[in-house]
Amino acid sequence: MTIPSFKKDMFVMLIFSAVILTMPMWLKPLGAGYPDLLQKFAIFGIFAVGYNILFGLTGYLSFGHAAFLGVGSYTAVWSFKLLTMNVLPAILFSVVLSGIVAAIIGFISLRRSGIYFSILTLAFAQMFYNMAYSVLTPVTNGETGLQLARTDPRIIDNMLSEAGAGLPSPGLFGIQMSGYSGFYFCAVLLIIAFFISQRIFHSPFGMKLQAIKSNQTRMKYTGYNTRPYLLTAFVISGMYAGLAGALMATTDPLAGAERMQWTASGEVVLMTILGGVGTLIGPLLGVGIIKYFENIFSALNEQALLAAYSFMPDWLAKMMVTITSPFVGEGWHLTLGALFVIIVVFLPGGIMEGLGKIKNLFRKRPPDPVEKTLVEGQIQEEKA
Amino acid sequence: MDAILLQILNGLDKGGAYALIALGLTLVFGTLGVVNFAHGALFMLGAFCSVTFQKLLTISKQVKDTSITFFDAYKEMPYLEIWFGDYGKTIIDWSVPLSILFAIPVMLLIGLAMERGLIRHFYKRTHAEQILVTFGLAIVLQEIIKLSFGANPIPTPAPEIFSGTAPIGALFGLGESVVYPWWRLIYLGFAFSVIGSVFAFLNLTTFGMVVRAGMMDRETVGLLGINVERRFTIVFGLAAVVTGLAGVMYSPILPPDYHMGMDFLVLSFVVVVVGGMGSLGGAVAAGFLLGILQSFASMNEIKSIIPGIDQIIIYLVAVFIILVRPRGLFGREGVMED
Amino acid sequence: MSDKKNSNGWSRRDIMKAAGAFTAAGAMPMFFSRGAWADKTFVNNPGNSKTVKLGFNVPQTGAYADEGADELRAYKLAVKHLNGEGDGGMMQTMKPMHLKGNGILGKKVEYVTGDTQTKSDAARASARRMIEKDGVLMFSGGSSSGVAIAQQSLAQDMGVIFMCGLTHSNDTTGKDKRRYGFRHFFNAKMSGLALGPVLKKEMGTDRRAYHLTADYTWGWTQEESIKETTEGLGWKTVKTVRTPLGAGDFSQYITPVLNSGADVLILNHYGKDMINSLTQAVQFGLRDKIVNGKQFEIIVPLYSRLMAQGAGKNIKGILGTTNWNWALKNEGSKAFVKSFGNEYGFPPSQAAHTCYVQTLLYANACEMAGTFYPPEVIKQLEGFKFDGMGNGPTEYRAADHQCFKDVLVMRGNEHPTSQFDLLEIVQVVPRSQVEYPASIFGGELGPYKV
Amino acid sequence: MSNIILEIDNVQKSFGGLKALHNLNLQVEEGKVHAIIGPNGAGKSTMLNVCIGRLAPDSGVVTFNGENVLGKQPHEINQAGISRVFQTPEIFPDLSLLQNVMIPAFAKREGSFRFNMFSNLCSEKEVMDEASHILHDIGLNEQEHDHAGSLSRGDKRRLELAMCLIQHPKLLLLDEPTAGMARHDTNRTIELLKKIKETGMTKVIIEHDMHVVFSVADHISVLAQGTIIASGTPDDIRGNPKVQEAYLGGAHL
Repeated sequence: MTIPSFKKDMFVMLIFSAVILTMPMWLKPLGAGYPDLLQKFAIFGIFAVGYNILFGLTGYLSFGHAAFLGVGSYTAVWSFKLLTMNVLPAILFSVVLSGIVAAIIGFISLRRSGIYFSILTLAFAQMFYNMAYSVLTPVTNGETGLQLARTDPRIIDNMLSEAGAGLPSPGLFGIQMSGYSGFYFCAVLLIIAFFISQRIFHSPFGMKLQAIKSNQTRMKYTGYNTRPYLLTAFVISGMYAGLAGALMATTDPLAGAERMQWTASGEVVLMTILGGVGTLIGPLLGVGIIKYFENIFSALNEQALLAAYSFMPDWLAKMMVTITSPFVGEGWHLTLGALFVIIVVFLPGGIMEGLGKIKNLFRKRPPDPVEKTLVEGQIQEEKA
Repeated sequence: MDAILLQILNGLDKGGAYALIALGLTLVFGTLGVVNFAHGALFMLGAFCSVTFQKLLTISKQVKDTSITFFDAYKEMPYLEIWFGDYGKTIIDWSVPLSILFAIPVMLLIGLAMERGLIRHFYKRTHAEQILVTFGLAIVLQEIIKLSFGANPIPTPAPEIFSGTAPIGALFGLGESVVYPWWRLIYLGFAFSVIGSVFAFLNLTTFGMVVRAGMMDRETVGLLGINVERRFTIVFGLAAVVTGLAGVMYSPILPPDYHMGMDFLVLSFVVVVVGGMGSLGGAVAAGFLLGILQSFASMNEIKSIIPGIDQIIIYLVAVFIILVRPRGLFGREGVMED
Repeated sequence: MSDKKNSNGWSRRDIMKAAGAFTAAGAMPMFFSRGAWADKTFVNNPGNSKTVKLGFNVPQTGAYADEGADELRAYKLAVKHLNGEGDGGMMQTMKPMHLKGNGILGKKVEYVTGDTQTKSDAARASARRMIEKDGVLMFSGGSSSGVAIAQQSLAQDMGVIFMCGLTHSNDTTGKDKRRYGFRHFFNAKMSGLALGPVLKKEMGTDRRAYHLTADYTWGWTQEESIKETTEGLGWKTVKTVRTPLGAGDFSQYITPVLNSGADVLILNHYGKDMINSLTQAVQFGLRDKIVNGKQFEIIVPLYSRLMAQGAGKNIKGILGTTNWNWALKNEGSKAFVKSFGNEYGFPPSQAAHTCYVQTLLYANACEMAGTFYPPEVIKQLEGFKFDGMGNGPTEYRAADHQCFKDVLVMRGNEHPTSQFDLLEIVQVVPRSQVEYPASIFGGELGPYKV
Repeated sequence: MSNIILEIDNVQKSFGGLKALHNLNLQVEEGKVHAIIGPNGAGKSTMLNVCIGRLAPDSGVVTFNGENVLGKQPHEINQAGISRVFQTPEIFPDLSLLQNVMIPAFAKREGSFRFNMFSNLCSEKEVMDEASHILHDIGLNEQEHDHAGSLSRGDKRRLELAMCLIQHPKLLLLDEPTAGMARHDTNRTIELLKKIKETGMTKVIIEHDMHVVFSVADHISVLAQGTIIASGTPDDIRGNPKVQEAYLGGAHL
């Protein structure tokens, strides 16, 4: 549990940025190197990194963060509809508005802790979802989702120029937000988001949040007013979610209510736990696994399996297809569920902690106390 | 007036279902300290006990429809009917109530297997990991059901004599129009009796007393030299049976499908938390309270004042109660508060 | 520059767009550069490739998974037939028919699949994977209107044709219609128009109707359409009540019906909601009631076989409409049912039918256009008149991309002869009775070239 | 007579029917070590809980440094200068020893809330040095990067003491600092307490171990049934027959 130096942090950032920005290359062989999924990786990465600031540092398990994602998306689309197709105002409004909503929900929900807090956040998110789906249809366009229309006012754009024949699409001073340019835009924001998260983790503020998670009673009798700390963390993670929501609307200008359903909140919880709660990189690994399953595994069909087994003799290939096909395509949920169980059974603490423990196993002898300290220090550093 | 009476009945009926589902969840919460996201799956498995039993009873001789050649169109004739005539027919008709006998051992086995095989290794792990493993388990279970039974709901009708309505209004001298389905009344009675038996079991038997003591203070009970582990296993089995039976009896009202567990999962958590962590009575009270409020909120008179209130009433009430009473209705301090 | 998609997944169009974007940089909004290239370049042009890919995006998880599975079966069958394998199915009966059984325009047809999860986001993500990664020329499928509309607008954005699967909302070819989206399935308006004469005959003109409506756009459009029809017959509408999606237990919405004085209950629900609400309405004894001296009736305007299976015996005697049914005796239907039945051992559902037909129609339009260039293909589909696809003479109306054809009014079968014989055809309502002017719903298709 | 730093005036507290504190009056002089002894259930911990804002008394006043502390939040009371060592160690088990002491150091420097999320912990040299230093003082500096949760019970208590000491509180409340400790650990703790005594910090210490009490206390009060029955120097108390009667049961000390 050494505190990483600023220099080391910068080194990690450099590696991280390189890995993220080269994703289109190294994800290609895995079949995941296409713009939409890359964008989703980056966007949900931001969502999970932000969620981890709340859950990972303070231990407060929110089951309602999808609400902020939804608020961010709707705000962004409304900004496109009313003002301009430029993404900057959309993102700005989304982050601010979701921050405000998070402040309100957080202020109320943080009056309770533990499962009572979880259920309060869940209840708020479900109310948002149910209202957006039905009664608030004039604002959200209900089931269909809020879409752009050619006839939208777009005040700023229309002041500058005449409307074109087709639907406009969001852009950043002429850079398209679909395709790879959209991915790089999201990736840059992910890197910034990750940087901020790293700063928070290694700041006194972050340490105090961890202390709240570890022993909130002690925090209070040590002279800290814990509520503002928790609320700050809640609002920051809500703003991250708002940013992610805005980016979803930016890369694909449609905002649907189901983004706010409890399953969507649950997804980010699972991503974070799967990768490793409270580790910096872990949530991103969780995002990678779940989104990969959802998009690539679900698309494997018998045809694709046959192609994959083409090196085998025919009868064996057919047998393998029969054996494996319940686990891919429409069976992707089954595989994902089994994966959750396996990971949590064999890698306690999520992938990151599991990796550290596996590494420990390969040490030849049990480490003596001084060495143990060093090893643990290392693991912590790796976590960080 | 009649409308209000009917909504009270609806609310009680719903409340009975909510309370039954929440009862098992709060037992597991309270004694084992496990956040069980696979609880909804137990409800679903219970409902599918009723489906499986019905399928077993209706194993049929297939009489092919010869007019169609390019696929297997046939009329089914259950062997029970062929062999036992009207008696066979009656047995099939009664498949849902009869499947209780089938569901009790099956759900008990499932519960014991789940606890022994997986859950018990997670007592000392963090809530986060409990959520992940039980959620994963829930997905696996529901996908297995989907592979075996498909995704479409499967009708499991109540016995013919209960398929109609009870003329409650005529019986109690109220309006003629006050009628209520027999099966729903039976469900309500069933819910009451199961809840009653669980309470009696916990309050009147030594086993139950140890369990209740365990809910208060697990470590102390462990120190008394009582084999807590084995009792935990049995408690989980009991919770599985109670939840499964709730599913069995609900299957004529809601034709079972593989996803129904997830639909009830969030609701059961809300009910348990509104009732207060670690309180069985709280879960039951919250179940009925939410059921009745939901029914009233759905009345046209109320919906016309606050549109959409019926969609959010449960959550609204949950927020209100948790804010007014920090630990739900009857929760104890320190349970699941960190 | 070749038109072929280069290796890292950039289509030429993307590159040109990006390049155009950079040159047109500055504060100028993006839509200036849209449609700026007049030549016939388009997304995922197969060029000299020997194969073409189609994308089948169906619900594989969630409530409509079984329907999705049936759609997928139909798509696979259609691909088989297009490639000249199997017995050819409706390719034997379709008129006019330009398909040659050698793929599309001589290119062998391949397909990719995806899971919509019946969620707009997931469906669009899956569709974008098909377009961006797999390079599909057309995608199709779905079991919900919200999802169909979401995919249709994506199709317009990306310039790839979307052939809708099962979607019944008026909005799909009404206010949310798109140039790149086509719907073969019928809609709520047509259900209403088709039900009208049958309701008049069966239930008379003096009825009082109570609506329970799923509280989202599809439910609303159906409620509106049915109400219009029934009020046109002289029926009174007692009340329309919105129920939350996935309510599960509908008892609190059903009990008020008992005392409302209504003698008809109309369930504007689909899928699980409809199975539950119908099952429970029957449990509350509504079918046995006599109100206003008339037998109480329940109507389910949109039927499907899976719903009939889920509701079991409660479906008996209940009226509704479908797009198609396997029991139809016309040549096209017989050929399709035979082909599908031989392949899978059971008859196709209406979802399977519409998906199969959509695939064939797209392929046929490409053959007619002689190119895969979407604007040309779209022009062939618009106003295309055809027959022998199971619904009698049919037309893809150019103004809103809605197919007009006969609609079936069905009734839950009292005495089924087999496990598939759940619904019986009451009447085949001719196309002329279900037509309506395209202008009533508004909306605009948008440009051919994007 | 020097300043009275803590004054408990006529405080009452009952739980249900049970009177935990009954007309409790206590004065603690600045710079002194004031020990509270008394049988189990006498209300000693309840008294401390009232002082730090964990419990609200039914009536009475608690004045610290001339200010009423009742109705204040725990963190405000701490910021005013009261730190407490709990009976069961309240530390941050998931953090390193160093971080455990850095947290209270930050509280002292920055107050109850500071949004300093962009400064790096490594750049907080001053706090780190101070924390290292105090860990050295209590002999835990070698484990400063270990998780605090892995410490022995005795070490945890000493760590908690260090966490309080780094805040330089005006008043330190110690709730049975040696309970459940081995003799060896107890002696180390006594040494530590004596060392602190030299700094002139005011302390209130609850203790059962008379050996500890008589080694460190300047003043002893005896609490029984929620009220003070005797108060005075160690010698006074040792000779007070009332105390021997009520509490010590006649045993010779």
